[in-house]
Amino acid sequence: MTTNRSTTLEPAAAGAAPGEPGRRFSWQWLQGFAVRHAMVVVMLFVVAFFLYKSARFGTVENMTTILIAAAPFALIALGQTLVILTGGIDLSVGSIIAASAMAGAYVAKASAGNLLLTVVVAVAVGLAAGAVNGFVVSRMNVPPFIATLGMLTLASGAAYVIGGGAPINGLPANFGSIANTEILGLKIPVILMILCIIAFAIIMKRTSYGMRVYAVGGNRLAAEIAGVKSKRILFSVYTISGVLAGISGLMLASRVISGAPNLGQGYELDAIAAVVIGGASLMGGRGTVWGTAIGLLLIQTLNNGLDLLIVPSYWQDVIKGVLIVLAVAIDVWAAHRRTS
Amino acid sequence: MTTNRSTTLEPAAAGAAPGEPGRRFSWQWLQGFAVRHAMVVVMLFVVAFFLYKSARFGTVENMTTILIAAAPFALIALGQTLVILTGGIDLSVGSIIAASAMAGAYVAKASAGNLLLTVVVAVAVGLAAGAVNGFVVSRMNVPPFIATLGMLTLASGAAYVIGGGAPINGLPANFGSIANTEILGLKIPVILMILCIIAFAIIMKRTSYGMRVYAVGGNRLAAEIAGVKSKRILFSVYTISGVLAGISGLMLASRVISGAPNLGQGYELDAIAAVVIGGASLMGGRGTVWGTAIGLLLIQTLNNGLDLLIVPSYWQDVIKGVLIVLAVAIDVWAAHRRTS
Amino acid sequence: GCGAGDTSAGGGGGTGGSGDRVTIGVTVYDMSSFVTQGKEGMEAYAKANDIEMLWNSANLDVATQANQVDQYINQGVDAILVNPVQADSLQPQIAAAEEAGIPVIDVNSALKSDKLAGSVQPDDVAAGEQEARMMVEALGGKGNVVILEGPIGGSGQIDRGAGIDKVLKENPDIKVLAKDTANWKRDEAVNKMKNWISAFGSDIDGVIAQNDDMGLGALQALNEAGVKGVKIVGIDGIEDGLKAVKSGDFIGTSLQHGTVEMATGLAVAAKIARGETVEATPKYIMPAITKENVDAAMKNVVTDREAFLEQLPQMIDENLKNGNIAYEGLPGQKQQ
Amino acid sequence: MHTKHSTEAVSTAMLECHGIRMSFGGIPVLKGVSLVLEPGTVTALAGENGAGKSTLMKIASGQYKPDEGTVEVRGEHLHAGDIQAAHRLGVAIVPQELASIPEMTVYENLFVGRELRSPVGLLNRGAMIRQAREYLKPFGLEIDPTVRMGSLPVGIRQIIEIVKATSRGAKVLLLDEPTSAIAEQEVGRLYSVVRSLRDQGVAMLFTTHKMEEIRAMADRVIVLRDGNLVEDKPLQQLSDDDIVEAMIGRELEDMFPEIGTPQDEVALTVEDLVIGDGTAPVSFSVRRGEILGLAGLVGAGRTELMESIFGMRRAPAGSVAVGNRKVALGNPAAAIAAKIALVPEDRKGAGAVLSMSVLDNASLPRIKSFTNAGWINNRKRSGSIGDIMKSMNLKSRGLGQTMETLSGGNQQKVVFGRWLTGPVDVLLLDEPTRGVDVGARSEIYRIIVDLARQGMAVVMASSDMPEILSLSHRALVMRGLGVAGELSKAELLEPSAQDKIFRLASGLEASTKKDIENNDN
Ligand SMILES: Nc1ncnc2c1ncn2[C@@H]1O[C@H](COP(=O)(O)OP(=O)(O)OP(=O)(O)O)[C@@H](O)[C@H]1O
Ligand SMILES: Nc1ncnc2c1ncn2[C@@H]1O[C@H](COP(=O)(O)OP(=O)(O)OP(=O)(O)O)[C@@H](O)[C@H]1O
Ligand SMILES: [Mg+2]
Ligand SMILES: [Mg+2]
Repeated sequence: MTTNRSTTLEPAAAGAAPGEPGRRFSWQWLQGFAVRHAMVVVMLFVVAFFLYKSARFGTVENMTTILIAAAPFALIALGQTLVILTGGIDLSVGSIIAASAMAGAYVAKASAGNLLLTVVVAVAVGLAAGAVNGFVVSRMNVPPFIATLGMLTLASGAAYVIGGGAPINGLPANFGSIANTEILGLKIPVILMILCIIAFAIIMKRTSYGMRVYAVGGNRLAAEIAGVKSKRILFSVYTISGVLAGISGLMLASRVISGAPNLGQGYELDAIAAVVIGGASLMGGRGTVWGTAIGLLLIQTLNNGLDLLIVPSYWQDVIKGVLIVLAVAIDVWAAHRRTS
Repeated sequence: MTTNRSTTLEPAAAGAAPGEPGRRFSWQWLQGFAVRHAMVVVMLFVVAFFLYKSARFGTVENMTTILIAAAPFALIALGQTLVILTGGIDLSVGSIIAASAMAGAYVAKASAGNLLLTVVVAVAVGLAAGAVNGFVVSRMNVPPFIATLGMLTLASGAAYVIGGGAPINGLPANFGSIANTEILGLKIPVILMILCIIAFAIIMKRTSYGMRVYAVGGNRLAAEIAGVKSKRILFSVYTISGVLAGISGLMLASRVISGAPNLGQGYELDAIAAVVIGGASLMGGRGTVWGTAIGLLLIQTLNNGLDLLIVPSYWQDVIKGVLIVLAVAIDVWAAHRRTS
Repeated sequence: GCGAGDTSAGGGGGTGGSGDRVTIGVTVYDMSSFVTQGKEGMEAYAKANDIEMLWNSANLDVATQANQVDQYINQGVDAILVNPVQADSLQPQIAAAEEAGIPVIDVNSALKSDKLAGSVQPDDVAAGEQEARMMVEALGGKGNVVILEGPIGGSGQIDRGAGIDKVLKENPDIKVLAKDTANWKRDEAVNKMKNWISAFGSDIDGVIAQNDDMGLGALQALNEAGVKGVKIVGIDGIEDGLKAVKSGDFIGTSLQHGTVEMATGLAVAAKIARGETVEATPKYIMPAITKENVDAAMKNVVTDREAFLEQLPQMIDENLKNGNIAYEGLPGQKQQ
Repeated sequence: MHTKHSTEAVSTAMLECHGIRMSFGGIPVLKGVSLVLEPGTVTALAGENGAGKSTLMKIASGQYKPDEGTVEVRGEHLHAGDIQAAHRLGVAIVPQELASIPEMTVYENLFVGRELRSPVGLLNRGAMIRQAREYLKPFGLEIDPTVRMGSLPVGIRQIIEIVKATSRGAKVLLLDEPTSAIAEQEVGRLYSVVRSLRDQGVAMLFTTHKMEEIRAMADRVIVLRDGNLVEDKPLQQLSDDDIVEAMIGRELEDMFPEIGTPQDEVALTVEDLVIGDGTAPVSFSVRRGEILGLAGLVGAGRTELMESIFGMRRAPAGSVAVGNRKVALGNPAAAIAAKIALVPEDRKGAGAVLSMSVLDNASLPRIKSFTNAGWINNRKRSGSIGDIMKSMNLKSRGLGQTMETLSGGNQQKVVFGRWLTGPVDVLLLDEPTRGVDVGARSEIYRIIVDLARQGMAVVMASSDMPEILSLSHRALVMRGLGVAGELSKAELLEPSAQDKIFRLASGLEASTKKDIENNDN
């Protein structure tokens, strides 16, 4: 590996800068905080800029707009976080979204709007795809990149097959209610997003499962010697990632009341980016749910803000590319400042 | 990391292999051989299948078609191999292709077909982009995934900017000669591909530069203690990857005599896949140029063969996904067989 | 659905062979709904006219399409029908085909080349003008619009865009607040539109979408934001688009009926391959769809598919004689 | 900042450190350390775990940038935190946590950075392989230089690391616990290499926790305590007790506590366990309260044996039983369930999850006992882990510190101590005191003996003769992944014991090479 944003003996990280004494015992914590902190600061700058540039940015409507846009990404980014913590990667979430969206749409149409069945099938598709990933990685020892790349092409192919190559239109209206129903002023996807973030934050910090995930990613052999059933852990994270992708796909399809076989294309990169921006290491063992949440928010805020400023999409790409790299660079730099 | 296709005492990876003293000596070699071997076998099966299914597959014309199709991928896959050997990843090659293609096309049109200038500019664009990646990764310690993801969006944005959002058409005919000229019956891209594969195979096996690339990927600190200038090595591999992407982009544009801003989209995944199928580890330090070449050939053969059998593209995806995973699974299994 | 591939799978192809049977290699830019719809029409026509169709999709990649053309040339097909990934590409491949004496026909989006044996093109510029006119009318020549475009640089985006611009230039009181791509996608259009609604609130009077999917995305965004009375117009006449016209959510759309257009392309290719005389470069002028004729269109596109496909081959041959290849018997449509 | 003239003043010095201060996140680790290494001298750097030895060496080799102070190599100022510069100036280091490249072959590891090239400029692998053999000879390592580094046991990797550093023609050689994983025989070889380098005028600084090594190699001893240099004298002027006292700030009661008497009940039964294919099956049993020592040369298979018992590697044949319950082979979880515990030899690779905190590492094996329905009870957890680590007197800034920032010896304490939070019937110790300082070591011995007294059956592989001789009730000597012989307590007490063990281990003077060839067929 070449870089690392958490405590490390690497000279790169050990950096310079005299640390001020008297901080005993909080040192380690400070660090973890500092890493997040830096990204939060960047985030605040971005927000401040948009607030200053566009009167509309700060409105409640716009905030909800950002949240709704963020929701489907949040789900897959959470799954991705777990996978990346184990040192893996899940490239297939994008097409799992497509597959489960198509499956859901297909069932909804065929069953003339049997929502329960629709939801069950869509999620089941995600679960199945994830489970296959998990099996191939944990039992057949296929490198995650290949296993999930295979699933990427397979699932997107499947998505087309389901619709016979075409999107599924003319869906029963109630299909839309899955994503568009509001509960206490919040759309279901947004609620799901918030609940999932909290749930996973707790799981990863407070349960033995979370700890095992970190352990397997940090040092699989050591984890096994400590009695962790690493194969099961690996299997589970890919399955979870698949399920979340399934839900995400259903939400996306339901929102626009149609199933498109190219739905979610390339979402995986944004999801992985969110995780890495959040401070996770692709080598595994390092990263947090909160970090991911912030990384995600940063990306979504940029998408929204640049649209508000009516920046042409290809300039948006240029700007986003530069900003994200800068953000992480600052973060890395800050992390090194703090650690030494 | 979660899987591993080379010798190791890790039970996880070495399967439940009882270590026998004697074998240890020949392990390493046996393995390297076994790994390549297994994939070659798979390859042969695939070829045999297509030969049997399609009379056209075996024809000289078709072989050249495969080679021409493979060429642009081969170039970026080679660059990718070096990057991956250092434990990095280069997601930006796809859009660097687009950027340099557009730049080349733009110059060709503006200069009314000044080929030299065209080539220089196109390659320079690739070099610049690669160098930026290298700098950001090696000096700013930004994780390669983010650094090159940033470049991905940036370069593809740039590609659109160059053409003002439109493809560049109506190019001077001689622009086509770059890729379509034949020398001893072989098109220039094919010749380039063959030369590059040989050149890099030699560089990686027979020069100290190659050895140091492996070292940096295998254990950066160890390499530095041994006096290897790891930052320079890192910088160099991303730069090389960029240059090769630049050339690749020029070839693609020249072949169809037009520059499209979405050229090369998603090529990076195929390139990375080729490298990993070839037995490289994304954790760095392991992989070979020949492996990449075979991985590449496998993918290209599938693309071509399935087209010949007129399999609908979405079924092609399904099949390709499954086959690639199977191929690697067999390979992994074979590697373990040999090592234990 | 998927059976389609198998039926036309000619086991590696091989020149059409016996008597009048012709083999035509088809390469399409992607399996979009348009193309899928078109494939049904082509299969119907192929069956009725003893044509072996070799079918490949380029998945939006120019290079892949170039390979597929090369492969067809190697296989020595009787004609090659290209629905290009990118306008004005593939010149070397076309040249190679000509050398091999294989006619190349482009359909749906143009390949600029003097070596083409035929060309069946929709008039996207006209379609753009048409939808813009509908909008101008609906707004009474005055108001603010946003424009949702196809993938930047694609011929669809460029030509439909040109048509829209032309009309808007003639109507200076129509102001364009924003204009950007949503890549033909509904889910992208929702978010893009939502953000624009944030930016302009209720200033938006109309949405000109370069296809129905994006228009429907915009519709969803407007509903979510609870913004009422915004006029939306699209192009293509996909099922949901037609429904929207019927329900009044769309002021209208333009029917680009892949079934007809693509099949016509195949027809032209076959006739050229057989050396029959045929108008080699007919234009497909998209009929405007409004509340008046939406029901008829719905029949042809969705509800009465079988019947429509039944009489399609013969209809196409007549259209080629009469001139208006877009004719499919909709109210207000002329055969000439 | 030091001035020109001061460097001229001691111009003969190979390495000079002036007032080195270093702190991590505000915690001072080195509090102004100065030392001078003269050419052709060997200096021992002693100190407790966490005293700052490795940190000092990392600074001297350019890995870390000190907060204050300067390093000069042969009068030239070393640009702080610049590994390459240090390398250029002729500083070589064998880090405590081995810096080998597992994916590369032995000879590539030896030559990377200074590859041998043919006139054409291409690599001359043949020559490198030949050279490598030459380099390895003095250490009697009959390994094929073309095997993957990662496939070799720690001991051997460490020897190769030493070879790498010593064969570079470095002027200053820093050895951070070079012998922690290698057995007597190889250590002996290291001595001779060190001497020959000293005669060539190389200045050497090495750390170790073994008194006899200091005696054997050093001319001068420097002692660090809590980041201060508390002792710097020629060896002759210091007795072992002086050194120990300087290190731990108090006198040390004798190393090895009295071992108890084993009970009759058998705790661990190993029957016909084959640990490498084609090798002789291993059978033995250990009673409750008994400490069984495992002696042998590096590569004898002690680690293999332990790993097979614990299920880290699936043994092709044989059985393992705790009490009278058979234990499923090849499944560490099952072994743990059967109350077997393993302290592995390769701390970094197999022992600790470096990216996790002390608390997490320590609670991982028994996490179930700290959770209800999967929920971690942090109070309970920090409580009992805290106690254990206190009893091992771990030097860390709280249980939250990440393992990788812990000193080597302290990491070892965590890896050992984590098992003691729950019931253990069979304790497998592979080099249990590897890299542990004298003070801590005597504690660990005390703990081992206590645990045995409480009825635990202990199997202890060690390359440290005194450990085997004075701690074990019985000792098995291993060779070529089989048992070469056994010594009873009585035999262990005989003065000839050490010699007997050595002869068994080396197959009565047969070379390692032979063993391995025999195992082949
Ligand atoms: N990168 C780091 N970040 C934070 N603390 C560190 C780091 N490296 C070392 N330390 C702390 O500095 C102190 C000294 O560490 P060092 O490794 O120098 O001890 P040592 O003398 O080598 O001990 P041992 O004999 O166990 O190797 C320890 O308390 C350790 O926790
Ligand atoms: N000299 C050697 N050359 C090559 N391989 C060796 C050599 N010594 C050991 N090995 C390999 O290492 C394995 C045993 O290593 P292991 O570490 O388990 O032995 P050990 O007795 O535990 O040594 P240690 O003293 O390091 O604990 C052997 O099976 C052999 O394959
Ligand atoms: Mg140390
Ligand atoms: Mg051992």
